[in-house]
Amino acid sequence: MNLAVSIGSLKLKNPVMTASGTFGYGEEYSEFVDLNRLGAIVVKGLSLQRREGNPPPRIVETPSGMLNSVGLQNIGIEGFIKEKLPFLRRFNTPVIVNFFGDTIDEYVEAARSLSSVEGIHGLEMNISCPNKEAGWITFGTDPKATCDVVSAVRRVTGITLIVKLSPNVTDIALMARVAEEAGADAVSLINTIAGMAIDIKTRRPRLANVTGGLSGPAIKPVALRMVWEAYRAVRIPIIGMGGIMNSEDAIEFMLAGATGVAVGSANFVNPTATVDIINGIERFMAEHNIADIKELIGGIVCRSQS
Amino acid sequence: MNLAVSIGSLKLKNPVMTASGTFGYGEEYSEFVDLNRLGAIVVKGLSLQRREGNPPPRIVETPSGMLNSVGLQNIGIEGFIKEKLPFLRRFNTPVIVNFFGDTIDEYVEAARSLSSVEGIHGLEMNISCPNKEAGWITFGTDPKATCDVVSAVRRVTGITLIVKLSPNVTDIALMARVAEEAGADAVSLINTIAGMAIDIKTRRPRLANVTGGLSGPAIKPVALRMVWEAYRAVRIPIIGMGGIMNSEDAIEFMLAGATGVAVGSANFVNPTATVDIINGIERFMAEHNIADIKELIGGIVCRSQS
Amino acid sequence: MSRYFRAEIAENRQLNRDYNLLTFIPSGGSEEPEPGQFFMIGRCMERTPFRDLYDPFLKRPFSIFRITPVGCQILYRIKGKGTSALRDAGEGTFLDVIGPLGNPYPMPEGVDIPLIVAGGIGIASLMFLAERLAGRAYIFYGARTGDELLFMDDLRGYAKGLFISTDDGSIGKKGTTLDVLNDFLTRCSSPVTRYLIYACGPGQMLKAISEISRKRGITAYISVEENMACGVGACLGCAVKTARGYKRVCSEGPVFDANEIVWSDGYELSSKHRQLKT
Amino acid sequence: MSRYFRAEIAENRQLNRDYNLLTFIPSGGSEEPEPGQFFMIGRCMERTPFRDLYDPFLKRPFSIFRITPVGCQILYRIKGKGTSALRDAGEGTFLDVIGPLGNPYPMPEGVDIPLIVAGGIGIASLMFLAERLAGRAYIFYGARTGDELLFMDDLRGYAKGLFISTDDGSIGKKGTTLDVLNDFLTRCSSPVTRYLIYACGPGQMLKAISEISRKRGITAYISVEENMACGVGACLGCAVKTARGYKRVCSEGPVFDANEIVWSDGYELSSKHRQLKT
Ligand SMILES: Cc1cc2nc3c(=O)[nH]c(=O)nc-3n(C[C@H](O)[C@H](O)[C@H](O)COP(=O)(O)OP(=O)(O)OC[C@H]3O[C@@H](n4cnc5c(N)ncnc54)[C@H](O)[C@@H]3O)c2cc1C
Ligand SMILES: Cc1cc2nc3c(=O)[nH]c(=O)nc-3n(C[C@H](O)[C@H](O)[C@H](O)COP(=O)(O)OP(=O)(O)OC[C@H]3O[C@@H](n4cnc5c(N)ncnc54)[C@H](O)[C@@H]3O)c2cc1C
Ligand SMILES: Cc1cc2nc3c(=O)[nH]c(=O)nc-3n(C[C@H](O)[C@H](O)[C@H](O)COP(=O)(O)O)c2cc1C
Ligand SMILES: Cc1cc2nc3c(=O)[nH]c(=O)nc-3n(C[C@H](O)[C@H](O)[C@H](O)COP(=O)(O)O)c2cc1C
Ligand code: FES
Ligand code: FES
Repeated sequence: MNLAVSIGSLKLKNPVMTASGTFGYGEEYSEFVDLNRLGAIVVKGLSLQRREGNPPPRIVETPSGMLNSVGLQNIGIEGFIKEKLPFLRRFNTPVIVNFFGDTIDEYVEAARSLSSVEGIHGLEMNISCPNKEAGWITFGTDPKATCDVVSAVRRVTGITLIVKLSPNVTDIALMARVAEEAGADAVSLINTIAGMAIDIKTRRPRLANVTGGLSGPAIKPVALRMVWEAYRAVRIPIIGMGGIMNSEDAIEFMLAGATGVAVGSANFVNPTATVDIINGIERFMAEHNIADIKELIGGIVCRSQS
Repeated sequence: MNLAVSIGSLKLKNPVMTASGTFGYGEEYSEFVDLNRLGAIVVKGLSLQRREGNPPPRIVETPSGMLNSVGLQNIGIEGFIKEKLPFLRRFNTPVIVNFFGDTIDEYVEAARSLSSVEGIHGLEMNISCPNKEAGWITFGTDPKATCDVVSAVRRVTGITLIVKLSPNVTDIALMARVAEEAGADAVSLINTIAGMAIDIKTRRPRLANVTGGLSGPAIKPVALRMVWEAYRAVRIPIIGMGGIMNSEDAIEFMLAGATGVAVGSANFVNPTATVDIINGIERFMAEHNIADIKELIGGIVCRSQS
Repeated sequence: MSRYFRAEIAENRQLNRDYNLLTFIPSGGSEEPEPGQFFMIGRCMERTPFRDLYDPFLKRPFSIFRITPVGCQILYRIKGKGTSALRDAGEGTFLDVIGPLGNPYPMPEGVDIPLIVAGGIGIASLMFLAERLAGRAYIFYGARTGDELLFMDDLRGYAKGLFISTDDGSIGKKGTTLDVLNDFLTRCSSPVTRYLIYACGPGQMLKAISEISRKRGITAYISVEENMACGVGACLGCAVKTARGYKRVCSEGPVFDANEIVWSDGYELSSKHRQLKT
Repeated sequence: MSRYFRAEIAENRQLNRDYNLLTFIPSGGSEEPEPGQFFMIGRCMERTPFRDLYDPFLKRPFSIFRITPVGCQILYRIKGKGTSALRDAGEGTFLDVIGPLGNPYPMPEGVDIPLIVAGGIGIASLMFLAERLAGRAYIFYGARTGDELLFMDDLRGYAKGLFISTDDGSIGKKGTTLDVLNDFLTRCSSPVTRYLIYACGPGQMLKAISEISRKRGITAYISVEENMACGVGACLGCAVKTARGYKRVCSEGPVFDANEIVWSDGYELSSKHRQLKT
């Protein structure tokens, strides 16, 4: 039974990775999960300088989901390489670093400083976080800006480059195509959907930042649709995420066209979600005599049977 | 205690209306709800000719929500006026007709034939249904197309014109502004968010139409954020909807900037949702000595307290 | 007497691994359901443990199984999360119920000889009819295995003739209800006998019934299923294809003349959705 | 011994309208919790009635209240949908639990005289400490009204001195624990006595404690609350502002030195969010 998949030049032992920002720097969950079993570890989004992030409250639960406005708090690339990476090097699981910047130069800077570090196997560009200033969001929502920033980063890095797409766009297929043409090795989607909540007693937003990003099972139908649309638009592999709670969900994303899947908020509800999902996929493949997991990718049956 | 609000030239006794397509033609729920209590009745979307709609299955439940691909099945404008309107005329509640077309001419045709009919008090243009052909969706997702179709309809109708916006766009504030500039008396949002679901056993989409529209509490945080963004962009009234299940939800939308609220999927779960919400709002106003409901509109406190 | 009422669970008895029999007491009474009608049943959201919890979201449709001195009964199969949650709702739990909904089975005329054909959980919608037609109807009841067969004594009591079958032959004749029905019709048909079929069960069985109905010229009423949101005709979600276009199972159905239904595998995808890849 | 385990509810006792005492038995045992630590508790999603139901979605943090021969106890106040659902979870229901999490209250040194200050539900996090410091600590416990005061006998047993207060004066002194604490400190302070405050309660009370701590130069450890998603330091959702920047309540806390906390009403909105209208 073969679960291995490839993302760019990365060979993953299975398609299950962690979604950036929901698995810390790996260490936090190493007590619950054997990190060696994961397809890949995607760490919390990093920037050149460390970031303080947004004021609290940063989390609010919503029906079958949650809003967060963490605001990209992180310890900075240098801090990560010094304090966190050594631990991750102990495992034979590819480490993918999610990163972002406020300007194209910052993106390029960051990519450069991450590309030739031992123990960093791939990069995921976050151009889609809905928690930042309006001027910033346009990276992920404007095709031209996306093309520019991805091309610029592509020029300075040779390692696997994943572009993480924003769901807050009119045409996800177009954005995926733009990323592909700009040189991305893969696209990952979806990031959180911008949302908000209000406390009617205090009349105040439940998040100090007013708006935040919606994640969890609530957004799964939207994420699945976007993966399917992207799949029909590009030839590079897709990493699907958004509300994946169990192996059935993961398989649904692969049938829609995902080569890899990322587990996000599910980690909070079930710290062993990632391995549970890997085990579940293996069970499913055994039950349905699926020899190679690649058979599932894009396997949705949409042809008329009549 | 005053619950009355105005939408264009319409005076509503309270802000609570029904969301198109979730309340049939009014008749279906008249056994459970005293239609005279409603702020307005918005009926299922109509087109010039009757429509068959999409093949089944058309409904699939999702976590805290549902997908539908009814596909705008309707009995046609003529059929509505003949068979359904006479019943609705018996109530002293404004009737707002939701309508759509495949071309600008069809929109104009439809608007014209609806504008001078006794018992039809307002129009809601659906330019945002995600269940139709790609060529069609651009009405609601392309600013230029939106401007054209709304302006054209505005020219031929004098009665209150509400433009229903699609959430499947990058910038909802822009779309709201375009509708306003094109002459809309109000905007209503949000329509359903495009989504899908797959049965991993059969590998088939759970909806015969593959994709459908997501509604229910799952999308409430997204809807609320979009209402708030639209509120800060336009001066015309906003009708907010998306996952409103109870009076707290309705008040949340009003605090975000909605002048009116529409109850959709909640009707399915609780046929008396609309009146329960009206009663709940009255209770809330009494408890908090709010004399006029207009005090709530846009009442969110976003100013720093420090 | 409203068709939307709160009900209290009087009993929620497990019959076997997959089937539960639930008895609920409508507070403030309810309309008298007729055989073939159904209820939309959901958790009462005004009270814990379900206050403001929206997963599962929609109500679930269940046929009226029987009326007892205690209250209304539904027989349900544990399928997914809704019925799983329902199974765990104990006595005294409150439900919100809409109904009775839909059209009942048309009653036979004097000369008709009713044939009741139930496949598996299909019995849930036909038991009440069998009771009504006690002593008149031939009952054909089948399941995969013997221990899935329920209420045999009652059926024996109601039936003029009872024909049992199981796929594995553990009880009754080995085979499907359709085989047994066909045998019967072949043996016991004459120019003068006028049969009337009532059927509920898996889609494939209903499809076969409509063929039998057409071939043998016997009227057949079948109860069909579709996913539902509102149950009252408002959402147009429960469409089924008929000779006269799409009809709403909740309103024009759930009972249809078998010949009206246009059978398909329910996946006539518009060409736009054919995949580009593979 | 994993910090993520399945637990069975041994008892879920209602103490009064708003408070429940829940005892759970970790299957396969769990680490010994220390006073001040907490658990993230959610419904077991592998079994009905909660299988694959995602509302409520997140686990809820609860302090270790006490350890009994039967199992671990938490004392919880019914607040919203999560605790409402928990209240209705009966004996034998399975929970999924992460913990013990966070840092315990630092133990006092020999010379320290511990003062335990609990406001309302704050007692949930301090009872276990009171037990540890039996005979050593002065306990200040207050609530809105008398019938919200819980476990008075136990507290009397543990306390070197017990000071009760209620807002309405129905039991103990009329006023807040802070009034009583201030009186005490004014009366019983001397250059030689070294007090050490442990406090848990409403935000406003904790803020006041930190002022008392600063003004009187008494070290105060407080347990603070923030909304949490993961509970293990991964999501950065539980940030609280401190002199050294944002810290994670679940990891650097929940117990902090009162002087570290930078108090705000938690709504320092970035200017971009000031409203354009009104
Ligand atoms: C008119 C009518 C009468 C019915 N009577 C009975 C009965 O008496 N006893 C019984 O056991 N079952 C009956 N069913 C089927 C029953 O409604 C489904 O088994 C049930 O809704 C499954 O819910 P679930 O959450 O357990 O399954 P899930 O698969 O988790 O349900 C997911 C969604 O699909 C819908 N769904 C799934 N299967 C069906 C189905 N077969 N028909 C309609 N909707 C479905 C659910 O309502 C829900 O919205 C009836 C269906 C209809 C339409
Ligand atoms: C470290 C820690 C220890 C705690 N110990 C206890 C205890 O021993 N007993 C007790 O009764 N309560 C305790 N609380 C508070 C308790 O977690 C909340 O009352 C509970 O989460 C409310 O959940 P709900 O669904 O009923 O309320 P809802 O308002 O419906 O919850 C909505 C969301 O907000 C979060 N939330 C709401 N209030 C709080 C709060 N005060 N703190 C953190 N998150 C909150 C919930 O976790 C949930 O994610 C503790 C909180 C923290 C942070
Ligand atoms: C608390 C939190 C923090 C996140 N931080 C990041 C981040 O730093 N960079 C990023 O690209 N995505 C981030 N995300 C988005 C997730 O990686 C993922 O795309 C999203 O949550 C959808 O998946 P889910 O529904 O499984 O959580 C974050 C999500 C959450 C909930
Ligand atoms: C079954 C169904 C049918 C709908 N039909 C229409 C329609 O015909 N025209 C329209 O503008 N919106 C239609 N909608 C969208 C709703 O009016 C509403 O915008 C959406 O459901 C969000 O609100 P809710 O979450 O409260 O349901 C439909 C929604 C549902 C669930
Ligand atoms: S279920 Fe809504 S129309 Fe039938
Ligand atoms: S709750 Fe996730 S970091 Fe504290």
